Amino acid sequence: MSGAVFAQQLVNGIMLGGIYMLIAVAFTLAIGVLNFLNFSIPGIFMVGAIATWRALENGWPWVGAIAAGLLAAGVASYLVERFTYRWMRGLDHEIPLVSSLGFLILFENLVLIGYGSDQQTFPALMPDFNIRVAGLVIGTGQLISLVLALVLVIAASGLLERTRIGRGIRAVAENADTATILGVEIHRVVPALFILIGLLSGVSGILFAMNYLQVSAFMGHEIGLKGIAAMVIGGMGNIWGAILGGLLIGLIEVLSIAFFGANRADICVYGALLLLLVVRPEGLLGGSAIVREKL
Amino acid sequence: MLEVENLTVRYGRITALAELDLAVPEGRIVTVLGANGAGKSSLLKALIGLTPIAGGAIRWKGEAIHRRPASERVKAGLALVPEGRRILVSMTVEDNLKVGAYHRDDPAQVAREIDAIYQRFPNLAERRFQKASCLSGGEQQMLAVGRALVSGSSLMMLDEPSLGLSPIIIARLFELLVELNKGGLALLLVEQNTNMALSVAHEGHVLKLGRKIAHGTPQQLLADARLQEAYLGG
Amino acid sequence: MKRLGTVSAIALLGALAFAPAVQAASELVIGYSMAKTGPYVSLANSNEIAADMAVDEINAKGGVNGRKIKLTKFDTGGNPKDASAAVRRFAVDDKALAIVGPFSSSECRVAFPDGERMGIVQMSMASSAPGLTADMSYAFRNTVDEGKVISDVMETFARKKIPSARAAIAYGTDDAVSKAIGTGVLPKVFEQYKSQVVSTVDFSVKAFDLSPQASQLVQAKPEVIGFGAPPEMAIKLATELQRQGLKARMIAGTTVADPDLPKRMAPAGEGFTIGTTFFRDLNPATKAFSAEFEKRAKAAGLPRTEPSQMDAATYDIVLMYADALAKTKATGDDANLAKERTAIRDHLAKLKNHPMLEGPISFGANRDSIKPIYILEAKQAAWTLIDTHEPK
Amino acid sequence: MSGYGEAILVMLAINIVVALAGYLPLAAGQLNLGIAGFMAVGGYTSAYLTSAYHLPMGVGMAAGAAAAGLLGLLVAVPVLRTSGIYLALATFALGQVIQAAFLNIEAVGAAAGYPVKPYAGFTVVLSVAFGVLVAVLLLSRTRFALLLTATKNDPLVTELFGVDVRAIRVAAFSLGALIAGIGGALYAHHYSYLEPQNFNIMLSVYIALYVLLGGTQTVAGPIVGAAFFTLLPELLRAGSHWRFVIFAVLIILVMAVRPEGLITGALARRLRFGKRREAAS
Repeated sequence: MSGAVFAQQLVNGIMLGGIYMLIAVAFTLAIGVLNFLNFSIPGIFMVGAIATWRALENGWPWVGAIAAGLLAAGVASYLVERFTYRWMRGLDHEIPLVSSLGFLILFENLVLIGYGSDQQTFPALMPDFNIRVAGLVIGTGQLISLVLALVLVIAASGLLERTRIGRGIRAVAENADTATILGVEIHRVVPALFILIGLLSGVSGILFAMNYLQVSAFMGHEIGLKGIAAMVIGGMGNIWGAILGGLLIGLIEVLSIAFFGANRADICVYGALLLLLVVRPEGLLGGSAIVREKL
Repeated sequence: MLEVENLTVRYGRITALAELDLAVPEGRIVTVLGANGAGKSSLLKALIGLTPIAGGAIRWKGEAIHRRPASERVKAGLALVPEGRRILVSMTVEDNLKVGAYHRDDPAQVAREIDAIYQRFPNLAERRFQKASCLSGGEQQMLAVGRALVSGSSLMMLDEPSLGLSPIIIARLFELLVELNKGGLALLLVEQNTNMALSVAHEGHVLKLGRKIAHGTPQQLLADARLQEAYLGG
Repeated sequence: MKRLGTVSAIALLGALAFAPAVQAASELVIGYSMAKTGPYVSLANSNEIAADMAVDEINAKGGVNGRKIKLTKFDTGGNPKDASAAVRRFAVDDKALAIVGPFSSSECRVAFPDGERMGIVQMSMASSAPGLTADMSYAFRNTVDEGKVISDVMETFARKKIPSARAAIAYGTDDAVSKAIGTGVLPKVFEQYKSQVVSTVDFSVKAFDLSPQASQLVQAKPEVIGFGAPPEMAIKLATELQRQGLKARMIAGTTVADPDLPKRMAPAGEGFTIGTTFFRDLNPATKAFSAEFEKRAKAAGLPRTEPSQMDAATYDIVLMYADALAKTKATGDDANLAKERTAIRDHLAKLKNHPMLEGPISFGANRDSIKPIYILEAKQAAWTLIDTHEPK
Repeated sequence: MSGYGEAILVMLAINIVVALAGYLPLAAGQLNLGIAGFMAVGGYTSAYLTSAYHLPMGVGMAAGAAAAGLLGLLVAVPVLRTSGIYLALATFALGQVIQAAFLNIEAVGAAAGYPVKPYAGFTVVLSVAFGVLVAVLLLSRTRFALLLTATKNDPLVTELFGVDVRAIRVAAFSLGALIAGIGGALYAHHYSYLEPQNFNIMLSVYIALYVLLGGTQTVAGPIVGAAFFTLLPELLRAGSHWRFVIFAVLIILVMAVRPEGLITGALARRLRFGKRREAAS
């Protein structure tokens, strides 16, 4: 492989990592605060993208369509909170997992009925959505995702560190009872967090659709699984870890495809995940996670 | 100020607290005594709203509050220093204090009060940006009390505050409680350390297996055989 | 006692739900294994329209042997286990004479051995994985060998002098058909037509990001890229190649024969050339079929109204069955069922240049169909016919 | 019996076997999200030995079960150092790696899949499944079952009673893997074809759902869960393509109303008590 191709592959990997980041952050917030492996996230990711696509098909302007997608994702995530987490707080962590999977099946099949299983073409924002520098092709959409992911994570981190609701979320994350006696309104903080998770997933889905010009009922599956891997590698509950994990998974995937072929990519990605879980379960940045004790 | 009437708390089929009457007048220190399993912690959890009640009423400044969520009770002026302190160890000392002031809308005033707490406890001030997990047991208790203070409460409820602390620290803690009370704060003190509690309280209640068996001033209680009985289980 | 009542009620409910469908004796039953739910729903939903069209036409003309044809349908959801259940239901419960479907290769792999054990003909409209019908006798496919199709595409390139000296291969590794095309078919075809393979890339058919593969292709600068994977992946690769700035002509076999593909990949797909077994504007018959299909698809509210190669193949399967039922004088009576099913098989296996909607159809030694291949090129978001290869 | 009924019973039997494979580790508090991987190991081993070396089907199945159990044992030792959600994720990764590995093994056809010659019909599948069920039921009446629950509820206290909690966990995990191997072998020999794509993460997730929805407290739980997931979509066939939507809503509702699963220990006791009462009267 020549240097130029290798450089392009590095760019490809980092850009792909940018896509994984946001979904990894959504997973990490659900796990870190609520101890909840929320399997509905890939579904919410898809709902956000599909709603945006539908709105565009109906002739809505871009801004309106994106707003519609975000709204749909937020509402979907709120529904998940209402019917899974709220009813099962304090039970084994596997239990809301089952219901969140129920929601994944529900969202996917509703979309399947509405729009079929075909991949639908998502309209391009502009004809050539790319930057070309020194022979390298960088997707503008992916670059935006990368930057936006970083900005959103810095914002989310600031929100958690410096604001009242952020402190409330962290208090709930460590101990819901203690948070309650300190006057934290769990019945407000948790739905707010779910809506935040929904919005992050929705943004991620919309950015995905813009970059790859496609939406489909099952679009969340692969990226959801990689997002989980990214979250774990970075350290569950740590949003900076999700960033690092997203980048690493993107790079491992692209480079293993380039060097060993697509057949081996999954072995490399999930092999790395398995190895990490055995050697250092807390993840690369696990030491400074939102909360560790209870996992 | 706080009036409890006929309060009953159940966990499944087990009755933890049966038809309890109790009052904490403004500015007073009331202590609740009893052995393990007497229902003391259940009482405080029911008062703050962590445990649902099975019967009776809780009135705060004349208003029934037992159907309100914990967050509203804290906002109304109740604060609990829970058993075992329950410091949020993943957060900094400063953040712990800020979570204590969670529902307050006057950041400037809160900042002043936090500064006052730092002046009172220089140990905490030194470690304000460190994780609370690095504090000693005594420092954690001070932090828990400080956290309850910045909530702007007018009644502080403490669940076994002396547990696991050295005698010197216990003495300092009770000095502090008396001082706070002189400043107008009412206290509801749940203790196993009977002597310490009665030395500062204005009145006391004795619980045994979820029922009140005695009530009176410290002098009356110290003379009362039922107090011994509550602990000896006779 | 109460519990006993509940248990028997549940048992009764179960028995009712799983009881064989009762049929009128006067009809000839054909099973139809379809995928109304699951990953193939869009492709398979429209097959149902074509199958119903064929049945309606036959019955409008008075049916077969004085009896109406009845299509009993079973939704497999694209799931092999359900395709197996479908065979059992058609063969044992519905007393079907033959089975239309199943749809995908994965389903065929499980359902074909079942059909073999039960002695009932199945004919797939979409499965094109190589070698699926070997060692069988009741398993038919109205699909053609991908090697023949792609070789015909290259033959057309040679005839029309379309440059193809530098070739690349791009294929899906985790799908049987795609991998067979990428590792078996394409290298052989390119060698046969003296095209030098300058790069080979593979990808997962579930992948959404093909940037690493595209980067490798861009580096190799091929003139033609042989492609083996489902249509979705063709769109992704074409889009990504355009993004990274490579202009090369992609070629593929029947795996990507989606009528809407040029529209869906426009403008990246310009010049994409495929071989397929159906073209809507070929002749009055195909035009009439397409018009009627469009009408029904619109009425059913389907997103795609133009018939695909699979729709035409399904239509032809039903018509071939009707023909076989007539020629073998099938009655569908219980006593002769096994014999009649085998007679249908023997009749179909001998079919030679039988005139059908798709063109003259024969079955080869392995009961895969042999029929004309139409070479289509994507031009301005639509397929245009550039060449036809009649079966030799 | 109707052909369709037989087909559904076979599906149910295989699903009950794999549900039991998920149940054993879950009873000890371990969520295994890689069961499809162990199924693949069992299925491919048996298929390869019977097809390439012409071993009898019984031997192949036993070897498949042993291979899956052995792999379970091998990975249990390092993987069970983690717990809770980490374990679930480690097994998820393991399942993905196994699936990807079979995509690369040309000896068993890689992506093209592998045809399986010896055929396990209705009777064979149901007998083997019944055997597995009886074995797990017998196991559930031993001290081992008690230790599983104790390990789940309070590993520290259990350890204090002198129980080797780690050994119990490893045993539960490996036994589950072994049973998954049997399930995979049944699948291979009944459906006559193996593809790596069959053994994907969603299969593992569904198996975990069988157990969690049915309940992890008794052996009846996974059976009821497997029946729910196998029969309900069939009963909902009339709903056509809405059936999976209805199915999803039912999952959410069931978990909302009975978060501990359909069959809890208390319910099972009440049923058993009721039976005794009926017998007495």
